[in-house]
Amino acid sequence: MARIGVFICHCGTNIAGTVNIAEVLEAAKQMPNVAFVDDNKYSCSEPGQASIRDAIVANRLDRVVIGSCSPRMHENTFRRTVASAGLNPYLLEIANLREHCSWVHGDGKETTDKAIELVRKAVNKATHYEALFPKQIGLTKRALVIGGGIAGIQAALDIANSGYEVVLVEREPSIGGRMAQLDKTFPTLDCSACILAPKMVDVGQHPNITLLTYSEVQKVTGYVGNFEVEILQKAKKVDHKTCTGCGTCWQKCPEKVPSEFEVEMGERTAIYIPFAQAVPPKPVIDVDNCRYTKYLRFVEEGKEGKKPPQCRICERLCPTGAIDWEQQDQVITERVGAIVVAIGYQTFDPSAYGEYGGGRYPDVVTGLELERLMCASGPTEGEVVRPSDGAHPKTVVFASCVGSRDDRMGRSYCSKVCCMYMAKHAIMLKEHDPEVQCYIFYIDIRAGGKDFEEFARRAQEEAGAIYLRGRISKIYEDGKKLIVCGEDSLMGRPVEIAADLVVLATGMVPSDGAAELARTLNISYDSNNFLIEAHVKLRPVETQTDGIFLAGACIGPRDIPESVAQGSAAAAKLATLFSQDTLITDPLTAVVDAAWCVGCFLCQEVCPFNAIDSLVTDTRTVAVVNEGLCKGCGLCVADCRGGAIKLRGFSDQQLLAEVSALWR
Amino acid sequence: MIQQIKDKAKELLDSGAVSCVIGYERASDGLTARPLFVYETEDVEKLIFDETCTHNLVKYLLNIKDKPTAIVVKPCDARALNVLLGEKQHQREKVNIIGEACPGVVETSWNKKGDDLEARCQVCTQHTPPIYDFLVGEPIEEPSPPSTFSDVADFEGKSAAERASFWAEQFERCIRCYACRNVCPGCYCTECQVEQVNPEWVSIRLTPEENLMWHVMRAFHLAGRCIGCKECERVCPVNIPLSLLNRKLQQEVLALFDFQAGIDEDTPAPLATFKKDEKLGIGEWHE
Amino acid sequence: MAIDYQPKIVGFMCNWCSYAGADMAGTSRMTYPPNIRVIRVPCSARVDALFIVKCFQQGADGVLVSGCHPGDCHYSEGNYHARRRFALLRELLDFLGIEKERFWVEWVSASEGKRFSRLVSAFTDELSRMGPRNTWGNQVDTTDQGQG
Amino acid sequence: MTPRVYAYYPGCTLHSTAKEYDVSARLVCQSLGIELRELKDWTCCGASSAHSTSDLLSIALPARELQAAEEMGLPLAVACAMCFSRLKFAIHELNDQATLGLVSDIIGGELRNTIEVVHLLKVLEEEKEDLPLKRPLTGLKVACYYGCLLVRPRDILDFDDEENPQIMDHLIEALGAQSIDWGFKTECCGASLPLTRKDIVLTLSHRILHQAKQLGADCLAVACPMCHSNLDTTQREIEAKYKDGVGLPILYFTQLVGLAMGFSPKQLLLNKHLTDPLPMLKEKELA
Repeated sequence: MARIGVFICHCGTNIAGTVNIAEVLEAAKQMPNVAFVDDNKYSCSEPGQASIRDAIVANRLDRVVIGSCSPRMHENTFRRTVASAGLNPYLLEIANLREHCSWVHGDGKETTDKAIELVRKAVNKATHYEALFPKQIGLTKRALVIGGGIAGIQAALDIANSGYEVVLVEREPSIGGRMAQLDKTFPTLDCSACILAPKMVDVGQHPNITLLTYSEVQKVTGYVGNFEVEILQKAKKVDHKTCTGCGTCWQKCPEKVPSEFEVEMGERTAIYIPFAQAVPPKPVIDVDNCRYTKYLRFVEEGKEGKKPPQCRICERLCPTGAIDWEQQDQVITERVGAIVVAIGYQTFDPSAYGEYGGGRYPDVVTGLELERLMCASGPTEGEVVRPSDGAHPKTVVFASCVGSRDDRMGRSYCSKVCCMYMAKHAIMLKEHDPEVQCYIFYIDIRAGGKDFEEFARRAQEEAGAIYLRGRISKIYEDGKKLIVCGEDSLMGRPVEIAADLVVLATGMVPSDGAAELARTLNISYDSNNFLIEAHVKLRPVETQTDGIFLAGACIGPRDIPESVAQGSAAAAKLATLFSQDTLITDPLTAVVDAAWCVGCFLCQEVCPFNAIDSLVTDTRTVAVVNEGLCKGCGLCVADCRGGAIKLRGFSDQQLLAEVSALWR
Repeated sequence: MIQQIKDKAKELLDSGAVSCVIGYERASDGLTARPLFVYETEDVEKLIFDETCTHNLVKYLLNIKDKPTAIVVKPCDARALNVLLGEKQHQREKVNIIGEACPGVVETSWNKKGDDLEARCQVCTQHTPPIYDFLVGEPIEEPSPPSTFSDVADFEGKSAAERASFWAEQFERCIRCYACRNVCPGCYCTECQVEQVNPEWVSIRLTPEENLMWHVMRAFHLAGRCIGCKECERVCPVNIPLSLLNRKLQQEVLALFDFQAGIDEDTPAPLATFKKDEKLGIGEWHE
Repeated sequence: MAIDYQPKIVGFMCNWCSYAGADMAGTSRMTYPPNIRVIRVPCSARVDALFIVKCFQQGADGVLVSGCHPGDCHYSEGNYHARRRFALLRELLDFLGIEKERFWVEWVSASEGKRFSRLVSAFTDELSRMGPRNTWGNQVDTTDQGQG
Repeated sequence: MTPRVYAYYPGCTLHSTAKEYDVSARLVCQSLGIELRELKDWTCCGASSAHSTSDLLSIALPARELQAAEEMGLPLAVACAMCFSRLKFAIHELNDQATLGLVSDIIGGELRNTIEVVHLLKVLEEEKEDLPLKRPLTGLKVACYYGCLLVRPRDILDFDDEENPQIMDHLIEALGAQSIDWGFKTECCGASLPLTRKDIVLTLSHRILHQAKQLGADCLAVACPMCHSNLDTTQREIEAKYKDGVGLPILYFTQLVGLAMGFSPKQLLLNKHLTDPLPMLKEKELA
């Protein structure tokens, strides 16, 4: 027989103002199992808590019901109070007499009646409470960072510098990401590579960082503190231990293919490093294009006809014999305690815009392509020329919001960086060639950021860029010119500009495979496939899955400083997690009664957190809850026909007790 | 046709492929059928199959999970088997399914054999088992589906008050013998919730409301799983039209989720999955 | 029907959105009829269909289940499952003589205090209009589940 | 395989200013064994005026044609882009039950809105693989011009890409000719403005002709009588106004198909155009 203590809080007049406390106390005395009742002016105050503490001890109470404000407000406070009296903190139930009663109903009998019912409901539930004990689980103080762009690099460095081991996974042959492709950065016009390269080198040399390039995360199991990650290491066909990165091989390789890094405006060889400052500075062999691997495939598949040449020049020239044709894809398994996802973005593919030529006109380029054209280390060594005929463009027109703020393309969001990079391009083009005249078709100039507005003005005032408010309706070729038709909505008249070069300010979209990775990690993503943070304002770098953090443009359009800040933020969150030696799990989880489980595994099908494992007993296979993964939502509990799963703190019995307490 | 079954049963037992064949034999009234468990080859001769074989034998399979067993199933029984396979109650490789192409069975009771097809057979649209290892007889051309839920529609014609009092009267009679549960292939919990005392979902008091609680529990636990064999109704000693509840849910599951239980073993059960964009008439209140 | 008829309402509110929404109604002092008794659950998907029937059996005139808006579920998918479960249950209850109007499943977010108070008011009005529900024969004498 | 029988709605222009379109269309279809059955008692589709005066009228007029086709129980083939557009819009509007009811009352008799409307361009394009070519149009550079009415708005007309349509190009290529890739396929030609704002028509038509000329086209292929008249009849004025020799024959795609299939210029009424195509065709030894 339980001994329940009921404590009613006046909350000054917040509750006492409309609820007759005396009546509630009287009624509470009559309730089953109630051994003690008392009231407080302010239960949450120190004296209030003290009186509750003393009453528990003095009256040997084994359950506590507090009628006060919402449990969302003070549940933890009062759990501590109860615990300080030597009682298990989970033997507390709160009746919400303020938010759900005194504040929302007038001064009158029915308000007090409701208060009494809420207390009886709580008492009934508390009767069925049992002591609960948090579990302690160990944690592996190693981190996995997915994505070697600036956000991932920052996160990896910060984590490594706080003394924890980091595994950094990048699917390209080098880290650096999009930032490495940029020429200058707004609004300071720093050379992008110059500020990025040192960080890349730090990553490559940091004793705490294991860098896995040319790799992809394949499978993730486990839970916070104890993830097991399968990483696919694609075959590089080059032994990076012996390779010195001397460069002979990629200088001599005869097979030329379009370079991904140069947005296919330049070429690379089949054995290659994507760009000069690559980290690691060691090549991989692109087996789809390498002549020898093509030959090997040809022979293997026993094809008829002329065999491809058995080139192998790289192998012959390599001074350290680092070429390894035997090397195969392999799966690496890593145990980590937390994961940072920083898989970044890619630019929108504008071919969907038929009115801009849908990719038919060589001299209609994207912002990223222009970056490469302007970059001193780019395919034209920084000489800005028309892809079609190599001529120097004098009139350049920009189209903003290509794949942004355009419902037709299913992209209603603003990509945030385009306004600024168009301004940057206008300024840079003027620097490259004073004769250049830029026209920028814009919807709005979004320059919200430190020194951004000034920068946009500079584009107009110093670089003389002409901003036209309106969308481009059509682009067509007229001889060597591109005729750009659009509307100047401020002048209210159509305009036509004969341009030499048109730049499409393509927006940011999530990287290929973002959704797949999200599913692998069991984190959520939105309709655009951007990853979703735990709370858009208050938990911007966390996810709903404990131990998995986010950073950078994979969450949504971000510029470089934001991505860096988020990389650091994620690292800090992760370090906070790692600062504990064990993790305390919330005991309010589901638990399976093996005796009642029939092993239909409906629970496994419905669980959003893959928290149900199967356990083979002597006779049967039954479900068992992984308390590290269980979030205590109770979905499986309600779906279990056999009533074999119980949700601690919200068991069928406890909830039924609440229901049956009503309207007595 | 019967010979086919006998031969198959014999072959399976002799080869040791199965330790038991579950089928039908003639009941002692010489008229109706009853379940038969064949362990010895000589008993194979007792096997029958005809329009009197109404029972759904799949239920018995639950008791012999571990040993390889062969079972004679009608199309409806096969659907039940599919449900159980989907719910991991059997390992497919341990069950040898002797499927019967079935034109329908007739109303029978002790010493009585009607001429008309059972109601469920009159609306049946599946005359060849959706799953089997060995098919007895030729696959039967499926008739075009009639409107199978007229009974449900008729009942919905009544007013809410009429509906409530109708069930009140029905459940007044219920004696909670649980025959409906025990015969149902979908009911196999180790301890049925209705008999659990902690929590006590249903009190043992035989009031219409407590009884209703039980019957809702039964019907809802079968939502999206009931294959409409109507065994529950057949065995009810006080003739409560139990399957009406199941059929209502069958109809809704079909209408809302376009799902029929037992058609295959892989399609996820309707309550085990969802579509993000479906509305289902839920959450539509606006100020 | 008696003028002073007061419908009895049970509300199952998910802890993360709807219960918080109800709290919000409180903090912003948005009044609504006192007929509802809120039971706090972690997620609308925690609510077993049988709880609803139990409520009616215990004498409730209406039941309101409320969770996060689709897509906002704290557990990412709970309310989607709840939606399916209760869409079916609603039909079954109606079939048993408990009109659909007596069982509402509505989404309320943590910020929608106003929506919550209006929702409860609307529900209460609806139930007052409908009057006492159809019972299944005699009302049970409700023993106290509290004697655990 | 496309249907071989269509209900056929020529529309007003094909019986008057665009006779050559009608004649060539019928010739080609006939010899391909595609039967065009002209609607009985057809009326104007509403053209460019109805929808600017009364929405209802602009639906009711084409609805009569749809009704007539329903009675014949045949898909409705249309040659005029304007008619095509109006009919498609009508179908779209009539998907709304209320509108359907209203309109059926207005036109009298039953209207089910079940008819599929197809443009002849699509019909012939689907035949392109097996056209009996007697005189392939080798060496002929054609600028395919679709105009607005055929493709916009895409979600209602559902014909081809509104920015860079391909159907006519594919057909023309199939004839052995070369279709040029250009950006003016769906630019406006001035539409119904020649009587009210000739200047606009001249400007717009000039841009189109200029481009085509620039890219070395020998002629334009069109599928719309209105486009045809704008581009064909204005050429002298344009040349005068812009001092720009843009003279280009404007031919209906059906005429080009006919030409390739070996019909004589006379049969195809090639002589009816203001800009005479014959000299150009003779020079290319295509006539």
